[in-house]
Amino acid sequence: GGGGSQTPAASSSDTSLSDVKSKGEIVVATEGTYKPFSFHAEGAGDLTGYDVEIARAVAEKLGVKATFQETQFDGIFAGLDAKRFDTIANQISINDERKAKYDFSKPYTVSTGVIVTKADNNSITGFDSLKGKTTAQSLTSNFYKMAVDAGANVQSVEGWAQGVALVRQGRVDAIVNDKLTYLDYAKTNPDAGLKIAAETTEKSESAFVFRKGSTELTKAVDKALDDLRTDGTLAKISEKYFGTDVTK
Amino acid sequence: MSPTDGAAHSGAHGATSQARPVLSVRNLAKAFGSNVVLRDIDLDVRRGNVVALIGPSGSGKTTVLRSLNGLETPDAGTVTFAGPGTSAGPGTDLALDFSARVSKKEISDLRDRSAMVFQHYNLFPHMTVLQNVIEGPVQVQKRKRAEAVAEAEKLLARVGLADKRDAYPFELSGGQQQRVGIVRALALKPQLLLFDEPTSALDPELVGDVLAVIQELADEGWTMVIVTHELAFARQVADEVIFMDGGLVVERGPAAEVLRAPRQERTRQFVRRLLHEF
Amino acid sequence: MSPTDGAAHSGAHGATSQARPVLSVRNLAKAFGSNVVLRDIDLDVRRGNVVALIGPSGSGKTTVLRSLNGLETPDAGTVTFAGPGTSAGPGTDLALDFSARVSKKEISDLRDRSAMVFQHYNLFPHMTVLQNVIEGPVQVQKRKRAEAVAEAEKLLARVGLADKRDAYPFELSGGQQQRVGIVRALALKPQLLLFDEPTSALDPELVGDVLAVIQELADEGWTMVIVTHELAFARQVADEVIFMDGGLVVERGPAAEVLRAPRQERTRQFVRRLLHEF
Amino acid sequence: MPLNWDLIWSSFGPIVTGAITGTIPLTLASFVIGLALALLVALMRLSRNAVVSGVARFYVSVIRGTPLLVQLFVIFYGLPSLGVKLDPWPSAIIAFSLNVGGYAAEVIRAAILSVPKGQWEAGHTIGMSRGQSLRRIILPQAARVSVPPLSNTFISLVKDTSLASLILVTELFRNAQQIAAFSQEFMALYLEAALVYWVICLALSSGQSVLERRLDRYVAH
Amino acid sequence: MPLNWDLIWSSFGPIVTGAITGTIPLTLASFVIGLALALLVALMRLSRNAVVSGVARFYVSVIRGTPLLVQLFVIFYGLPSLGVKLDPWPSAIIAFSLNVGGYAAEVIRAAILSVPKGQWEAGHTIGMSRGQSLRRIILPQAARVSVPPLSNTFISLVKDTSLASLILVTELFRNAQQIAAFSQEFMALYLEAALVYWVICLALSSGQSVLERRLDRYVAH
Ligand SMILES: Nc1ncnc2c1ncn2[C@@H]1O[C@H](COP(=O)(O)OP(=O)(O)OP(=O)(O)O)[C@@H](O)[C@H]1O
Ligand SMILES: Nc1ncnc2c1ncn2[C@@H]1O[C@H](COP(=O)(O)OP(=O)(O)OP(=O)(O)O)[C@@H](O)[C@H]1O
Ligand SMILES: [Mg+2]
Ligand SMILES: [Mg+2]
Repeated sequence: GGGGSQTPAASSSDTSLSDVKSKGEIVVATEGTYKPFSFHAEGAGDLTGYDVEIARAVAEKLGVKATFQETQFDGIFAGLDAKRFDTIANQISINDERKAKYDFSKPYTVSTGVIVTKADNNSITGFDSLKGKTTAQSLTSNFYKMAVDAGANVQSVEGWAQGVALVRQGRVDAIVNDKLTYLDYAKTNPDAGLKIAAETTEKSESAFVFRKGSTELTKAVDKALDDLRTDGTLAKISEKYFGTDVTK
Repeated sequence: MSPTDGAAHSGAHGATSQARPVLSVRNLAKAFGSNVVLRDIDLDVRRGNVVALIGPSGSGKTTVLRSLNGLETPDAGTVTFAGPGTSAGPGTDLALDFSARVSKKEISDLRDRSAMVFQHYNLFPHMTVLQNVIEGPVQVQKRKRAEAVAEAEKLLARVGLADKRDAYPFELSGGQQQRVGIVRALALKPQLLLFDEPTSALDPELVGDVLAVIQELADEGWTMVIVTHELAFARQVADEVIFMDGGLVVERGPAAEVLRAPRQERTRQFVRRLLHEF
Repeated sequence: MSPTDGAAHSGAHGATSQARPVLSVRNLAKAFGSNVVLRDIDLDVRRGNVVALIGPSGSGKTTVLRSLNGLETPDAGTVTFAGPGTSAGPGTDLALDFSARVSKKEISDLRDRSAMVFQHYNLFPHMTVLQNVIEGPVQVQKRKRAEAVAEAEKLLARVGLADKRDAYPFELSGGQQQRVGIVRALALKPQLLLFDEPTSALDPELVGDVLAVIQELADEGWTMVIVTHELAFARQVADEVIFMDGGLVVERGPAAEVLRAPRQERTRQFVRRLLHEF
Repeated sequence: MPLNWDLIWSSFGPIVTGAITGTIPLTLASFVIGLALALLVALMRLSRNAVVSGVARFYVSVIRGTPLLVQLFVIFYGLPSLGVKLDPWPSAIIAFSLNVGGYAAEVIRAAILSVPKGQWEAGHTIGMSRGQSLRRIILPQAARVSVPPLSNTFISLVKDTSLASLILVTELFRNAQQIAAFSQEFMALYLEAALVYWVICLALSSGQSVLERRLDRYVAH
Repeated sequence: MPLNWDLIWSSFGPIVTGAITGTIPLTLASFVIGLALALLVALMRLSRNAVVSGVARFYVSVIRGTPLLVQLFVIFYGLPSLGVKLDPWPSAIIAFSLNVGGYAAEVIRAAILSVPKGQWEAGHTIGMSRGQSLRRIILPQAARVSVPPLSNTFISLVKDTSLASLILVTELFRNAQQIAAFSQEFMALYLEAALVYWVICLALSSGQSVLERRLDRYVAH
C-alpha cells in the first residue's frame, strides 16, 4: 500500500493497482478537445480542464504521476481494452451498457442534461416535445440516447461546436447535452442567441472507467476521490470551472 | 471507283487539256519558331495528274501536304482550289491567302477539298473497317447511312477487302490497313488525294499491293500528290516529280527527266543515296 | 574492330578452311501454343562466314535468331557453339539440347556466345551512347571501366560516331542509333553477331550507312547471321542465303544461286514480291 | 482480439442498410457528376487560353491540396454564412463531386493526351471539327486508357463517403460508429465495416475487369 | 464567413509546428518505406508463381478495399491483444507504409509493364540476368513513368496523416482541432489547416516538376 492508506493486499489475479504503482504513473485517456472538461489552455497550451485536474489530483493521492494520452473518442475504449490506458477521464457517464463491460469509480460529476434551442424557439418545452424534432448530438455523449428515447430525429455531429453551429443556423431544432458544456459555452459566447429550453430531472453521473476486474485500482481511486472530497479539492476544482460544486 | 466529278480525263501520263490547275499554290512559307521549313513553294496540279514529291528527310515534304490539308497553317502564300468542291464544299473557287488571317471556316473548307492518306494509316482503332470508311460521309458530309455503306462496300471490294468489312484495324496487316486508309479518303470524294509516304511503314512484301492500288487510282484519273521514297514507283505513276531540299523546290519536271537525268547535283546525290550504293 | 579471336580468316566470300562450324543447329523446333513456328531447322555457320536469312513475314526468321540468343526457348533441337567462348564464357564447346530441360546457367552461357542487333535498335534511352556501349563489358563481363571506355571510343570512331559519345539516343537519327546498336553488340566480343532486319525501321536514305558498316564487319571476318529484306545487300554480303517459309528451310545455297536463280517456286515468288512489280 | 460475435451478427443489418441507402447512392451520384465536371475541367486545362487553363489548374490544385473533410465543412457549415444553406445530401454530393472532379480531371487530361496526335489529324482530314473529333474519335479511345486510374478514384470515393457522416448523412460507417458507441465495441464494428467496404470494392473491381475487357475488344491482345 | 483573424494569426504557430514535427516527418518516413514495400509487392505480382502473385494481389486488395482508419485502428488497438504493442509513432509509420505499399504497388507494376519488352531483351542480349536488367535498365525507365501517379499517392498521404491523431500522434490537424475545441471556431481553424496542407502540396508539386524535368532529360521534348 502507499499514500498512507491501508489497502488490502492485491489478489493474485488483479494487479491493476500494483502495476500502476510499479510504473509510477497512471495512464489516463482523454480527448483533449472537449471543453471545459479536457482541452488545451488557449487552444495550443498545456492540457487542462476539469476532468484533467481531477485526474491529476487523484494520481497525486495514489502517489503516482498522471500521464495523459489524447485520442479521439473512437479510440478511447479500444485503447482501454488494449491496455494502452489505465483509465479514462472524459466525462464518461455511467450507464448499464458500460457497466456490463467496465468498472466505474465513484462519480466525480453529477449534472443534468439540457435541451438547448434558439432563444426565440417556443415549440420545445420539454423532452416530450422533442418528438419529431431534429436534434444534433455527438456520439460521445449519452445524451444521444436520451434524445433518441424522446423520439427526436437525431443527427450525429463531430462535437458540440458543430452541433451548436447547426442550431444557430436553424438547421436543427435543438441540441441535447450536458448542462455544464452549455454553461461554459454561454459564458464565452454570451450573444449566441440560445437558451435552455428544458432540463432533465434525472441526474447523469460521470466517473473514471477501468477494465473489468481492476478492482484494486478502482478501490484506490474511490478512496482518493473520497479524500479529495473531504479535503475540499474536488469542490475547489469544480468552482474554478463552473462557479459551483458539480461533484455531487 | 473513279474521280467523283466523273469528267473524262486524258490519262495518267499525258498532259491534261484543262487550262486551270485544280490546285495552285504560290509562295507558300512556313517556319516552326526560328526553323524555316518552307520557303516560297509554288505548285500546280492539273486535274487527273499525279505529282510525286521527293526529297531528303526534313526537306519539308510532309509540311507541304499538311498545309494543303489544313493540318498546318502556313505563315504566308496562297492556296487556290479551282471550281466547285466535289463534296459539300462551296460552289466556286476556294482561295486562301495565308499572309492574312484565315478563318476557321476557311480552314474547314480547305479540308473538304482534299483527303490525306497517312504514313502510319491513322485508322480509328475503335471502329470497324466499315465504320472507319463511312464516318466522314455520314458524320461530316451528312450523307445517308445506307448510301454511304453501299458505296463503302463497293470501294472495299475494289481494294480486295470486302470480307474485312467488320474487322477492327488491329486484326489487319499493315498493307490491309493502308488500303482501308485509302478507301477512307476516297469515300470523301475529294478533289485531291494526298499521300504521305503511304508504304514506308509497311513490311517490304506488303508494299506492292498498296502501290498497285495507287497506280490504279492514277489510271482512273484521280488527282494526287504523293510523297514517296519509292523512286521506281514515282517514275511509273507520276506526271511530274518535284525534288525538295531545305524547304525549297530544287528541281521539277517530268518523272523520267528528274529521276533518270537530274540536272541538279543535290538531286543526283539524293537519288544515289536512295539506291544505297554502300 | 576485328573478330575477337583475332584468327586470320579466308575472306568474306570464300569457303572457310575450318572443319567445324562455329555454330551448329540441328532439328530446332518451336511452337507458340498450337502455332508451330519452327519445324526442324538445321543451320551451320563457319567462322568468318555471313549467313543471310530471308523469307516472308511470319516464316520464323526472328524466332530462329531469338532462339540462338537465348531470348526464346525452343521446344526441341540442339544448338552447339564450338570452342572456347570469346568473353567470360566457358572454356570449351557449349552444347544445348532443348529436348531436355535447359538450366538458367546454360541459357546464360548461350547468351554470352552471341549478341543481337535489333530492328528497333532497343538502345537504353536513359543512358548516353558511351554508357550504352560499356554497360555490357563493365556490368556483365566485369571488365575495367577505363579499358571498356577506351575500346568503346575506338568502336564509335570506327562507325563515325566519336562526337556522339555523350549524346542520348533520342538525340540521334535512326541510322546513328542503329550504328550504336551495332557497336554495343561488338563491344561484347561475341563469337557470333545476330542482326534482325537491322535497316527496316530506318529512313530509306539512312539505310546505306548502316549496311556499309555491316559490310565492313563482314570484310573483317566477323561471323554473322543476318535477317534482311535488302536482297541486293544479301547478295553482296552473304556467303550463304537461307530462304525460310512456314517454319521450314525451303532453300539454301550460295547467295548468287538462291537470289538470282531460285530452284523453288516459293522462293521465286518471294523474290518477285520483294521487288514489288505491281 | 476477442470479438463479440452476437453483436457483429446483429449489426450486419444496419451496416449493410447504411451501405445501400447511404454509401452506394452517394458514391454513384458523386462519381457520375464528378466525371462530367472532370471532363470539363480537363478540357479547360487543355485550352490554349491561359486564363481558362489557369482557372482549371487552380481548381485542381485546391481540391487536391486540401483535406476533403474541410471541403465538406466549408460547403455545409461555411456556405450558410454566405446565405447558401444546403441540406446534407446535396452538400455531400456537391462536395464529393467537386472532389472527384479535381482528381479525375488529371486522369482524363492524361488519357486525352495519350491518344496519338495522328487520331486528331485523321479526324480533321475527314472534315471533322475539333469538337467532333473529340467526341467521336478521341474520347472513346481515352476512355479505355482511363478506366484503371478512374477506378482507383472510384474505390477511394467509396471509402471517403464515410466523411459524409460529419455533415449528417447517414451511411455505412456512421451506423457502425453508432453501434460501437453504444456497445463500446469499436474494434469489432470497425472490422465489420471494413469487411463490407472490402466486399463493395471487390464488386467494383470485377465490374472494372468486365468494362476493361469490353473496351479492349478493339486492341491486340 | 466572419473569421476571427486574431485567432487565425496566433494559431499559425501551433499548426505549422504540427506540420513540421508531425505531418511532414510522418509522411516522408511512411512514403520512403512504403515505396520499398510497393516495389517488392509489384515484383511479387509480376511473378510467374501463382502463390506469390496471389499473396501480393490479396494484400493490395485488402489495403485498397478497406478504410485507412480501420487499418490504423487494427495496428494500434488490435495488435496488443496478439501481444504486439507498438508505440504511436511506429504504429503510424507501419500503417501508413502498408497503405502506401498497397497503392504504389499498382503504380510501380504498371510502370514496369510500360517499359517496352525490347528493353528486357536488350539487357539479356548483353548478358544481363533478370535482376540486373530490372535494376539497371527497367527500373530507371519505370521511375520516369511513375512519378506523376506516385506524387498523387504522396499528396494523398500528406492529408491522410491527419488520421494519425486517432492513435495519439500529434500533427497539424490535431493541433487545429485542439484550438478549435477551445475557441469553438472550428471553421476558421479548419480553413487555416487546409491552407497549410495546400502550401505543403504546392511545394510537393513543384518538387515533382523538378524531378520530372530531371528524369525527362533523356526523352525527346
Ligand atoms: N510540329 C513541328 N514543330 C516543329 N518543327 C517541326 C514540326 N513539324 C515538322 N517540323 C520540322 O520541319 C522540318 C520539315 O519537316 P517535314 O516533316 O515536313 O519533312 P519531310 O520532308 O516530310 O521529312 P521526312 O522525310 O523525314 O518525313 C523538319 O526540320 C522538322 O523537324
Ligand atoms: N511471343 C510469341 N507468341 C506467340 N506467337 C509468336 C510469338 N512470337 C512470334 N510468334 C509467331 O511466330 C511466327 C513466326 O514469327 P517470327 O517473328 O519468327 O517471323 P519472322 O519471319 O521474323 O517475320 P517478320 O518478317 O514479320 O519479322 C508468327 O506466326 C508469329 O505470329
Ligand atoms: Mg515526312
Ligand atoms: Mg522478324
